Amino acid sequence: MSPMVGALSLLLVILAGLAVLPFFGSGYVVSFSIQVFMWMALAGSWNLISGFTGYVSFGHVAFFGVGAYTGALLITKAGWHWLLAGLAGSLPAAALALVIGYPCLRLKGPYFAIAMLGLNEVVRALVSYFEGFTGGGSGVSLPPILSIVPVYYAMGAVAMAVTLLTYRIITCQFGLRLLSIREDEMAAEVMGINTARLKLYAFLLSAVFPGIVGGFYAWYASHVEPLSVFPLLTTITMIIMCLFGGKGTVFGPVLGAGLLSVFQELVWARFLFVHQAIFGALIVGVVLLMPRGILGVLQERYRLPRTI
Amino acid sequence: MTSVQITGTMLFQLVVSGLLAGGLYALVALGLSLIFGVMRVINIAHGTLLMLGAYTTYWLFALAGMNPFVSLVVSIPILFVVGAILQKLFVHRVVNAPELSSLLLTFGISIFIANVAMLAWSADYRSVEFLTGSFLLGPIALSKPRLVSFCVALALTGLAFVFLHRTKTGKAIRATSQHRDVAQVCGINVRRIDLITFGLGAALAGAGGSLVSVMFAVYPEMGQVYVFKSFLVIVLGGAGNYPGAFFGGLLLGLVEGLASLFLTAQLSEVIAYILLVIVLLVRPTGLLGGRA
Amino acid sequence: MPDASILDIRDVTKRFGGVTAVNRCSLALTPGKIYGLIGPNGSGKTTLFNCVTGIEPRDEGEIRFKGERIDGLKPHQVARRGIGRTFQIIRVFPELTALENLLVVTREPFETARRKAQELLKFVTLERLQHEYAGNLSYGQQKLLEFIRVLMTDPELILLDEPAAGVNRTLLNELLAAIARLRDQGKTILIVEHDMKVVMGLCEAVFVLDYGEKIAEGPPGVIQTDERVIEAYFGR
Amino acid sequence: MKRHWFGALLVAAMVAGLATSPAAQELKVGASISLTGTYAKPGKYTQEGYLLCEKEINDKGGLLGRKVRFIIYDDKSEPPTAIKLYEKLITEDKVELVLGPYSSPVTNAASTVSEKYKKLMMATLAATTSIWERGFKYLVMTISPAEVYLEGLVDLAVERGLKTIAVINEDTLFSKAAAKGTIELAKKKGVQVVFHEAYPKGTTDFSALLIKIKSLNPDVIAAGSYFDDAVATTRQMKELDVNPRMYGVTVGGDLPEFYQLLGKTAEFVYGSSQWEKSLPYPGIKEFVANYEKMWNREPVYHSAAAYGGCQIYAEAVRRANSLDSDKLREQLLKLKVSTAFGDYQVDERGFQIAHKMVLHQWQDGKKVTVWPAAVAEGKPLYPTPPWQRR
Repeated sequence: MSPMVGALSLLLVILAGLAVLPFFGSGYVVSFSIQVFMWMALAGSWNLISGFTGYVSFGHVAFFGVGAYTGALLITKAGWHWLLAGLAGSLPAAALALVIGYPCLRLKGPYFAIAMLGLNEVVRALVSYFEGFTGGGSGVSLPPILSIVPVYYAMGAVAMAVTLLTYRIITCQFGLRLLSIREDEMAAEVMGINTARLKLYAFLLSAVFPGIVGGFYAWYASHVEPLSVFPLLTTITMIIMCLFGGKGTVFGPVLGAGLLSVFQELVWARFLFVHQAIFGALIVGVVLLMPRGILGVLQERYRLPRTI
Repeated sequence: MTSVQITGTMLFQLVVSGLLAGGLYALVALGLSLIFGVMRVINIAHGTLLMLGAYTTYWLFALAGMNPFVSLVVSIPILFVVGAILQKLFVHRVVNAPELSSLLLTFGISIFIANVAMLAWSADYRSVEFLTGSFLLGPIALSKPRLVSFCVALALTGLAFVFLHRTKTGKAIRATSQHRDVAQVCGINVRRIDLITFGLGAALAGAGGSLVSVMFAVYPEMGQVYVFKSFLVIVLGGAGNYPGAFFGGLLLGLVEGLASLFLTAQLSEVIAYILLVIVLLVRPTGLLGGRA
Repeated sequence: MPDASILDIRDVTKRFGGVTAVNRCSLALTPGKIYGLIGPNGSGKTTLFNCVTGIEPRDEGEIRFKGERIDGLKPHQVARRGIGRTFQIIRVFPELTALENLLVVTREPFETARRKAQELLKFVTLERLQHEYAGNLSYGQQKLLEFIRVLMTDPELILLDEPAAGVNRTLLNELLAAIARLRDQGKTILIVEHDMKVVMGLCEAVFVLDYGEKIAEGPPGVIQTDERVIEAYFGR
Repeated sequence: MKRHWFGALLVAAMVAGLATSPAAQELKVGASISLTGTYAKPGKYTQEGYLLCEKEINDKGGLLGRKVRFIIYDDKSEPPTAIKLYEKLITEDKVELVLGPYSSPVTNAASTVSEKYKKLMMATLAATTSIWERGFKYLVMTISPAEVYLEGLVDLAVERGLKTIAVINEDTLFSKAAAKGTIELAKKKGVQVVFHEAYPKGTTDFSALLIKIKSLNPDVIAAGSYFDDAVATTRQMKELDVNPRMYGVTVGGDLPEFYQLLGKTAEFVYGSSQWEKSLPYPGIKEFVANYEKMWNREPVYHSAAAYGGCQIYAEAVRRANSLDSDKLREQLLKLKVSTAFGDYQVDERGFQIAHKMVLHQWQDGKKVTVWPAAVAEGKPLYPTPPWQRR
């Protein structure tokens, strides 16, 4: 019981620290933290579908982008409060997940990954095309944001929600069943597990949060445009963060997002021109040397429960 | 927004330029298809290899004044070696791993190479001003660089087929792609075949790059669009169906051309995607049949 | 007596491209018995299993389970009606623990399921390894785990695809005893097996497939002397 | 492995800490510029303009008696990165003045940060009107708006009695505004717009677009472009034998690289520019000479705009004798000057109303200013001969 208590109190201390951070940190620190929370939520969401079921969503940023546009349009055209508009970003993201997940989750392996990759490109093209509604390539400008502190808490709450949900899932049979799909879908199906439905549920859950994060991001960035909210690199970044921390674990995405964000911030500040190349090398390194991620390795070596 | 009357001439002109583009897609996609067929690896770095081929041609042209089509004899072997090295160092470790590993690994390789290229050669757009202008056939303009590239692409694709069907190594590659385990049991050195296949795939991408360089700008991220297109071609033609890749390429060029004529360039991508999903769902073995 | 059959396969055909893997195959199983399904390699035994469990939808014919049509159902729907199966190649969930491998498949409340899972683990003497990842277990242990995973859902009909392959003598005897006990509990079992001793010792009736067609059926003793069967196995 | 990681992080953090520790006397000026990514090329010219400005201010004894130091980061041509960087510049580096980044999209994003912290941003390279329609108080514009980039092309077309125009543009903030402005100008002057279509950023194959245009055979083709697409459209017009009587592009046609890449194909192409080194602006000769000395190459308009905007900002600081944003704004709104970059005056929104565009044409490998008449170096070569006869 004692290590459990220790871990819990550590967690509480960290949470308390984060809760008061905006009162001490500079605008830059708060802004940086918002982006770290954003990555935690995104990496955690990706984990829900891909870490658990093994279906690689290579276009997850589509949900983020759709959420961002929803938020932006609700704020500018309908005059909604940003918090509500951000939360509303989850709805079209879920709708998109339903429409695309229903047919595409039947595709296996690389075909699903490529279909998702294409999805992102298509959503971006459509957003650009329906110019009257979305502003096309010039995007949507929002009123300037006066304080980013509320966004800090909102984004933090989403990151926490994703993590708690992941914990909840992993400790119930739903989570085990998702894992069984990853391990051997056919065997799971033959054992009476309705894999199609479970995959769709997981996909929906994993789309909802990027939608919300996107909505908040729109408010935070004060501007959305197709190129800035649908980049493939965002998907890759969330994947690599999740992988680095440990896919299929609770705190893997959190750890991965935190460490890599700090790392990127430092590298990018110091080594201006090589940081992208370093990122590429990092991806190769993670895939080849530690595909299980930090927590995955610890889990295996020290037989830690899946709930770390 | 557009109020263009579509005429027969335009239609014909677009069909022609669609097919010209398609020939190149076919060549590039064949490389991806070989790698995918043999190793089940989607090589996201395929476009980057194409870029390296394009730069090879560019530099030979800019520094030594070499004819870009002649430079194929340099870019093909160079890219073969690059491909083989990548296979030897990295890719072979993920051949039997879940697809996430190979997707990410090749993506990582791709941004690494592209950014090193950017450091070395800057992000500037460069071009090989070799053949410019067009042959005029009445109202139809046949772009010189595209026409010649198309013919060369066709010839190279043909050569690749001859290699696959007539040589021992080529046959071994086809056998491995049809049944990896059986091929192994039959005494084929699968590791060696992987190496050759990746080299060959990279060489085809490089050749594609050399040909692209006479038509479009050369820059470090030029290859990105070709990865998705190539995959689309594979799906249309059927995975593991190499002649399918050829017809898939032509088909994609045609569909893109027509979509951008009747709709807009932006929507042609959407049409291509819808086509992809439908084919995957309705005929997962590709329009021309292949291995599921 | 089709009504009394628990599984009734009628004229089932399955083709792959130009190859007919199962050809107008019919067989009926009476509840509470152990059946064998034998035939040379590639004779369509596993394909037939796949058709029954919905993995590969049959092209023609009918499959009834307890009188109800099950052809056309998805695998999980077939499973939920009470058909469990194992695979020729082991398909445990390697990164789930032994215990989780069992818990994942039931639809019972957690505590009941847990108790049942632990009983089953004890039944095959794997309780010590319940928190070990299934992928880390030995081949034989995985085989046992896969076997008891089928039992977690209490199926009435169990299809076993080569349960004895690669299992050592001691383990095999335990396994055979367990299968016999299941029969005594009223379950119906259909076994694909190459080990003739197993088939002969355990099965009450045997079906023989060759090139996708059923060429013989009957008690093991009779089958062993059937000319067509001998021909199928030893060439014609 | 893990220990190395943390060690590396720690060292990096310390280095970062040292590098940004404040030097008391310096007046810090911050900006992010696209040094990598799509806008890298014009971004580089922008940076060079800023650094020349920094050097000259310091050579003349600095500002308000203090040396100035420019802190410039790379925003990778990404608006979100620019947001983070301006946040860092203002709250961590504690810069006292901010200069704008390169391009409209990035400025659009970055200006929300300066507005939030009430730091006056001198936006040197943003030309899109809509940025000044957001009601920001602390944002001042240096260059002419996108909408008038091709005014010269339309003007010359009208002079020659041309009747039809086709407009294409990259689907991004600036290019769209440029196309929209061109269309409105054309309509106002009685030129019929027969075609308008946007293409996504990153397009390399313009066949379909050009084939459609070819079938309409317009007198004029106007492209709201950046550099890469301008080069590609020009090449492909030749390949598809599209022969308008006049053809002009917004950005790209003015860079020396345009001719370097295209050679003779670039002949007769019109390009618009915010600035040319031949223009009769005060101090322009010195600027060009100093720039060439410092960077070993000719300045282009991006360099001049960055330099000019920076000089105007410095002038406002001197006149206000303060770094207070409200006082600076007051000065900048009433300032009316001409620098090496040309005329400067803004309205109450901070929107540029005095600066003038020019149009040039590539003639025999030289960029010849052909519009407006008052500053023209030569006459436009007209009409453009068909490709087959060049």
